[in-house]
Amino acid sequence: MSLDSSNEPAIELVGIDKRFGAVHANKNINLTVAKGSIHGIIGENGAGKSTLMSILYGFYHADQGEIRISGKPITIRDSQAAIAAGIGMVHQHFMLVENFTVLENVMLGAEGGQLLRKGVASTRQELKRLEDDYGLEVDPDAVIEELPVGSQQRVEILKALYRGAEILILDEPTGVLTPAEADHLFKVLRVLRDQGKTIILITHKLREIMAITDTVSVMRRGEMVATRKTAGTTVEELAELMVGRRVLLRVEKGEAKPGKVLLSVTNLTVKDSRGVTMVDDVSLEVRAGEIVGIAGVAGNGQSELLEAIAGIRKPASGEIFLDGKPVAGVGPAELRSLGLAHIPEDRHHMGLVLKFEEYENSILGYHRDQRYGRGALLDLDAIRKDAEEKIAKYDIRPPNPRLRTANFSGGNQQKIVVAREIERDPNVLIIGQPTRGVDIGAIEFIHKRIIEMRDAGKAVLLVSVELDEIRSLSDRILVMFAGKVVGEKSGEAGEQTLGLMMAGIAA
Amino acid sequence: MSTASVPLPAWINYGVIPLLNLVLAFFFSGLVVWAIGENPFEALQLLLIGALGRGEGIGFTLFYTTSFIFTGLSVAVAIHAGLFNIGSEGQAYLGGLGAALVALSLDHYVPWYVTMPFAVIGAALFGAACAAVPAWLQAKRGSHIVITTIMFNFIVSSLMNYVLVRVLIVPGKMAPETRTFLPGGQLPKLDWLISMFGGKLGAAPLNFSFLIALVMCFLVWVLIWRTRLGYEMRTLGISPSAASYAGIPYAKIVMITMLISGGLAGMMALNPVMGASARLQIEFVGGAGFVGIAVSLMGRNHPVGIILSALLFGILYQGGAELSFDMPKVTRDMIVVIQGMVILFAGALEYMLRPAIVRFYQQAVGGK
Amino acid sequence: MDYFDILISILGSAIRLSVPLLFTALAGLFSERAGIFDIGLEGKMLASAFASACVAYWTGNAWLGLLAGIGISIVFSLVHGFASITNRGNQIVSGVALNFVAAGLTIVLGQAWFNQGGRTGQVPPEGRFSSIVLPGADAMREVPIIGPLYANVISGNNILTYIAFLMVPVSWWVLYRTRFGLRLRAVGENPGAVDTAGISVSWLRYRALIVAGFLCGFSGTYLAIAQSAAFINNMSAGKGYIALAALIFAKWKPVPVMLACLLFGFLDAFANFMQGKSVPLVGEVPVQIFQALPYILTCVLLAGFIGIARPPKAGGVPYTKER
Amino acid sequence: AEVKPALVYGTGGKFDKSFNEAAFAGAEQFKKETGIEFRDFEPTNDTQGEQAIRNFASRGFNPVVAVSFAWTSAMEKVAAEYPDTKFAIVDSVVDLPNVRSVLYKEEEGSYLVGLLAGMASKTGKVGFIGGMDIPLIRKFGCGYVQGVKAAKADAQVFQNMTGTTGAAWNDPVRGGELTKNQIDQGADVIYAAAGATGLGVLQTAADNKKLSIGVDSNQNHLHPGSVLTSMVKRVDLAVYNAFKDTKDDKFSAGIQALGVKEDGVAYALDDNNKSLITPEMKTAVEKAKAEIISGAVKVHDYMSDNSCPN
Ligand SMILES: Nc1ncnc2c1ncn2[C@@H]1O[C@H](COP(=O)(O)OP(=O)(O)OP(=O)(O)O)[C@@H](O)[C@H]1O
Ligand SMILES: Nc1ncnc2c1ncn2[C@@H]1O[C@H](COP(=O)(O)OP(=O)(O)OP(=O)(O)O)[C@@H](O)[C@H]1O
Ligand SMILES: [Mg+2]
Ligand SMILES: [Mg+2]
Repeated sequence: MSLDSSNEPAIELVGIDKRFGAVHANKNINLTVAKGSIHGIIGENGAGKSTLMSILYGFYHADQGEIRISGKPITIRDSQAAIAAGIGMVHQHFMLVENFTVLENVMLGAEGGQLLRKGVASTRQELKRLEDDYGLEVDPDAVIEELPVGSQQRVEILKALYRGAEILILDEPTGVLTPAEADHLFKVLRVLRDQGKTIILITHKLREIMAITDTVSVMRRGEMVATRKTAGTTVEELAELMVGRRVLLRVEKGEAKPGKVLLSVTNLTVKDSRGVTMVDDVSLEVRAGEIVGIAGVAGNGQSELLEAIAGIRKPASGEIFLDGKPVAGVGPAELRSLGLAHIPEDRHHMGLVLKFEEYENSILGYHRDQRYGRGALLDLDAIRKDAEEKIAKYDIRPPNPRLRTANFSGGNQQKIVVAREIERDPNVLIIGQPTRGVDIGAIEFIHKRIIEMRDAGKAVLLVSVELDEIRSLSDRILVMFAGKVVGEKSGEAGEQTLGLMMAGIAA
Repeated sequence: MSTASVPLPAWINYGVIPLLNLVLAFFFSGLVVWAIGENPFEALQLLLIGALGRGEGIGFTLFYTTSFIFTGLSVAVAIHAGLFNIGSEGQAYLGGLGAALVALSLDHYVPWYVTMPFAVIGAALFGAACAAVPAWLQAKRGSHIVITTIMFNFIVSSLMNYVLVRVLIVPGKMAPETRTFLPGGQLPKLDWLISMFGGKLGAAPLNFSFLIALVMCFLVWVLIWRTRLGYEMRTLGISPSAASYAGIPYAKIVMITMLISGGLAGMMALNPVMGASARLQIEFVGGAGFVGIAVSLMGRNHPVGIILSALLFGILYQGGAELSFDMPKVTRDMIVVIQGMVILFAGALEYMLRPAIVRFYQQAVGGK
Repeated sequence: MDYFDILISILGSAIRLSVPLLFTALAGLFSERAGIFDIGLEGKMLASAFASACVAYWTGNAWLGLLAGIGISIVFSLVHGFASITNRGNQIVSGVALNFVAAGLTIVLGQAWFNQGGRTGQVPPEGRFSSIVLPGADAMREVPIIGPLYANVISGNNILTYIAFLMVPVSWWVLYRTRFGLRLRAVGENPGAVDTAGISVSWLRYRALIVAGFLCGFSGTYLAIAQSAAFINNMSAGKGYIALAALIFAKWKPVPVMLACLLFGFLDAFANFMQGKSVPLVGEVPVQIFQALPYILTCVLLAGFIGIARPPKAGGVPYTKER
Repeated sequence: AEVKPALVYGTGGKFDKSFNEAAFAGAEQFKKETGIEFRDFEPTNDTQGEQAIRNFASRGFNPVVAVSFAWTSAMEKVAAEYPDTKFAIVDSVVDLPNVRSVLYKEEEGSYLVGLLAGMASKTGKVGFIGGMDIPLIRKFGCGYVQGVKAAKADAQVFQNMTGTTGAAWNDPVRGGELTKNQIDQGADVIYAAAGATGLGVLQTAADNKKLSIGVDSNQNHLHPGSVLTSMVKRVDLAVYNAFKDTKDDKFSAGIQALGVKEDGVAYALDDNNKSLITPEMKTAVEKAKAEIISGAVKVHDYMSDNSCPN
């Protein structure tokens, strides 16, 4: 109904352009969103979706371009102006003060006077009303850091509604949600839409787009490449628009020939710095010549599991065996010498030192290796030669080992990490999010390398929040939920089954 | 558009920008001189003549430079590992005790060149010992090293006070200081160095420790950019998370770095204690540890930069002393003001001019 | 003199010695709660001591002196803000720089203006905050226990002392009961949340620094024209750092800040008292041990042996939106 | 002979109302009498003395006078480098043929003011606050105690030192706190021998309506009615004599010890404290003065054996 009921535009973006230093994040973007509709924006990591929405919300300033709300051009100098114009945004990374209560977070910036007392009472009332209207239930006196992410997101939505948002932007809201929580969110969004609010939903999950949006726009590499009515398009078309060419949905790979157990984990428990149990009594095995994938919604303990196996985090209890040797509590340096390689989830913070030159990063973690120097000294010539060889083999561009790593694009940065870890010829390879923020060409390349490792008889443990990636690479799939392994399926398992398991519903 | 990530060539990053920051620091310092009713240009002239005009002046300048190289290196080594060591002052002070104990026990028996290596070790050990506790607190307990090193400056000051006032003082003497070392506990003056350039060292205390300082610069350069340890330090300094991924042990590197940093600071004591006054005096460091912060920031934490900026501060210190003599209204504390301005403009405000320079540069090269 | 009199005497001294710490630590509370580390408290204290002494000396008016002390302290705060907020410089480096500027400038100007080795002239009695005898202090004196406590500890301080202790509940109220306080605490934890709520992070932090400068101005003024009658070289003598330590010890909360400052003040007073006296069994304790005690204690506190303190999360990190 | 006199102060600053100001007064008097200009230098920290002394010597100044024991080692070095220049140092001994070392018998002056303190005290408790804890200051304290006891044998004397570094000369806040401490313990006359720190002592005594005793210069005028007297140490004489003797070719090296007899130390009596010193006190102190000169009273010199008999 919404689609036909109003063709009047709520938002028009005209010629928006934005650079971050060398990165051209938004290139001359035009976008129109109809009032009372749910508009989806999809695009790969780094396509510029968040940037565009942050400009609309006054968080960033466009270098060029115009914004019109309900047909009227306005200048959005800061978020205050955006809020005044009826725009609310739920950010990809929550903007909550963690040691504040829900109430304080909702009030912040809309306190209703110099003193808090009056505002507190009226906010409490208003929260109650919003809860009744939309079923957005949270305890106003709960402290944010003690709430589950789902509830935290609800607080973000409440914040926007409390400020009277008519236009609501949600930036990848489901990344941290289980399918059930996502369903609940979508229900709320539909209610909002039916009350005449306009919603922009950013995601790169095509399924969600098909399920809830009225119209959808696709971004690629900073450009707005297409806008479609959701009813009139298909998943295949959107995928192709998104990456700019036909997408291979499955990776070619042969039968696995599992050999002996190279990595095994028994009853592993890991706690975070606050003492919260993140990995709860997990046991698993990875054999030579197989890829074991770990599926799960982000934040269910996969990262901590990987870090514990890689020796970065000390487990609270349990044992880890590398080729039969107990290694729990052993540091990363020794693990590497025992034949474990680790491609970390976050290349910017872990895998690379962005300020280093490329060749310096090509030895990160292996800098104590005999090949790279004698005694206490490093042999820079040897290191650079080695780096050049990897650059050639992995087609890293530009092929310059003296270039600062920050100046490589995301895909090439990931290749630097992959080359470093795979070229060491490890027995066990553990990988987190191998293709996050990487373009499709590099994805295929990296996937091929991973399969080659398996075929060469290595044990591979893979963590990814992209279910498609897990399904196309893994020989076996373990599903993690709330720190526990809740089930195991073969690589052929259906999306439906896995999704339910990820929500902790079925096993 | 943000300009922070636009790359600039090295000669701008390491040449033009520090120079402009320095000019700003001097401009504001000049304002102060002007405000108290003196001519800043005349003051600058007096300062330069005082520092570089005669062989003796140069000798004093290089004497101060020597101290600042040590403390500058000390601060720089720590910064490379991401640690801000404000404790060089106290480390140098305690280092003096190490050097003095060696000199006092050996000067009767052996010539200076036998004493020297032991004194270097003694000074470094004591300096390192002073850095060890803050380092341990940072490494194991996460206590902020900036605060703990400041605290240790005070603690060391009390300790040295006790040692000098109650233990090492020469009975019957007023001043809390040790006896004068015999020649076996003194470092020789570098007359030959100045006379090579046709000057006369005179009474200037430029001494052998200047050469030790230069050697240390080279060793620090090797350490930071040519050794595995240096690689680990730099990794930790830029990205602690990458360091933990790479298996670089945080606590160990923090400890080692701070011990090296403290050791370098401690060696600074050789210069005044064994090179100049031939005795351990109360408060002999006289702020050189703090100057090290400015020297390191100004010199972009690189040994070559540190030599240059230590020379700059050497000129300031010597020239400042002469200046305060000829222009009594400009006391030597003016140097502290300049030092503060340099830290402010070269350190805290280092990015202030960058956007303008980026724009200027892009126009100049006809960039986008 | 019996033990009770000694205690009264030491307590009185502790109050006097903790006042500058209290003002400074509360100043630090505001800036650090807003996410700006302020190692420059020491310098601010020194600069304001100098300014207040100069103005009080010239005008013979203590309140004008206070105004000048506050003014200069705010100027220093603004420079700190310009470096660390506007230009996103390193907050610690900026603070260290300002400490040097203050240390040097006060002596250079003092020497140029007064020729007394960096000291200012002796401020006349009208230019000082003298002690106030509270009503009934003399009458109360004879009452056991409470009498001397009231007459010698509570009464007989100067107005700034009472203001200092009044500032504790006021700070608490501002932080926890006003909009400004809510926003200030938020910006120290997550500036992004404040920014997206449509509040300017920079202006909020600047205001926090101005409040810090305001409070710190009192501490310098207290040193120069309440506790003594002139500015003296380096008169802050590390009190800014001790205040910082008290702030950490107090886990960035107003009332504990007061208690921590009183503790450090007490240590100092106790050290003064113990000087030259011998302790049974030990003999005369070297005064240096007492001098070092606050610093040693600070290290012990920082080591977390008395509970780990969680600093404001965004503290020390300049807020950057665009990399 | 031709003189080009120079003067290096201690770190308290030229107008410290005390020690340095006295030195300055001596130089001024020389200038007034002879019309000869002098140069002076105010080091603001301990490291500057040596360079200042050397600078003067190397620029042909003669004589060079440095007041303060802090310049002892500096003088030892520089005087050896410039054997033809005449030097004088106050409060310390430098054993070189071209250096005159001027010492004062502070114990004698302190004895006199101690006597007055003892007589003026109503509580029978008096205080002493020293600057840096060095033998020189103990010497003040020792003579003072002896004087107090001469007036009231059962009097109690509280003694405190401000600190153990040069900063102790410049810490009126601590000086004030220590004074308050002593007042709380019952002291009603407090003698400050602590340079600029003493300003805090005198201030606090005045604030609390107690008596104080100044040092070095005549400080009676600082808080009229509150400063009982001052132990005047005639540093001006040392400076004046060094300048004058050089001019008259009468400069002699070696140690000069100035006591009550030489008028090197004295108690101060002027309009500001006239009302505080009763005729009785005046008689007693003048008598003591005569006895010291005659040798009938011996005041113990702490530095002779590094100990104090009482
Ligand atoms: N604050 C910033 N400073 C500098 N560069 C930025 C900033 N924010 C984003 N970028 C860059 O701009 C480009 C677009 O980023 P943006 O966050 O808009 O992508 P996105 O489409 O939201 O990706 P994702 O799906 O990963 O959230 C990327 O190359 C990114 O690195
Ligand atoms: N932080 C940075 N600092 C400097 N230059 C950068 C930075 N990030 C990216 N660049 C430059 O901007 C260009 C675009 O970067 P971006 O990460 O958006 O690439 P991309 O188009 O996503 O490529 P890929 O598909 O390989 O990830 C890169 O080629 C790189 O040179
Ligand atoms: Mg995004
Ligand atoms: Mg990319």
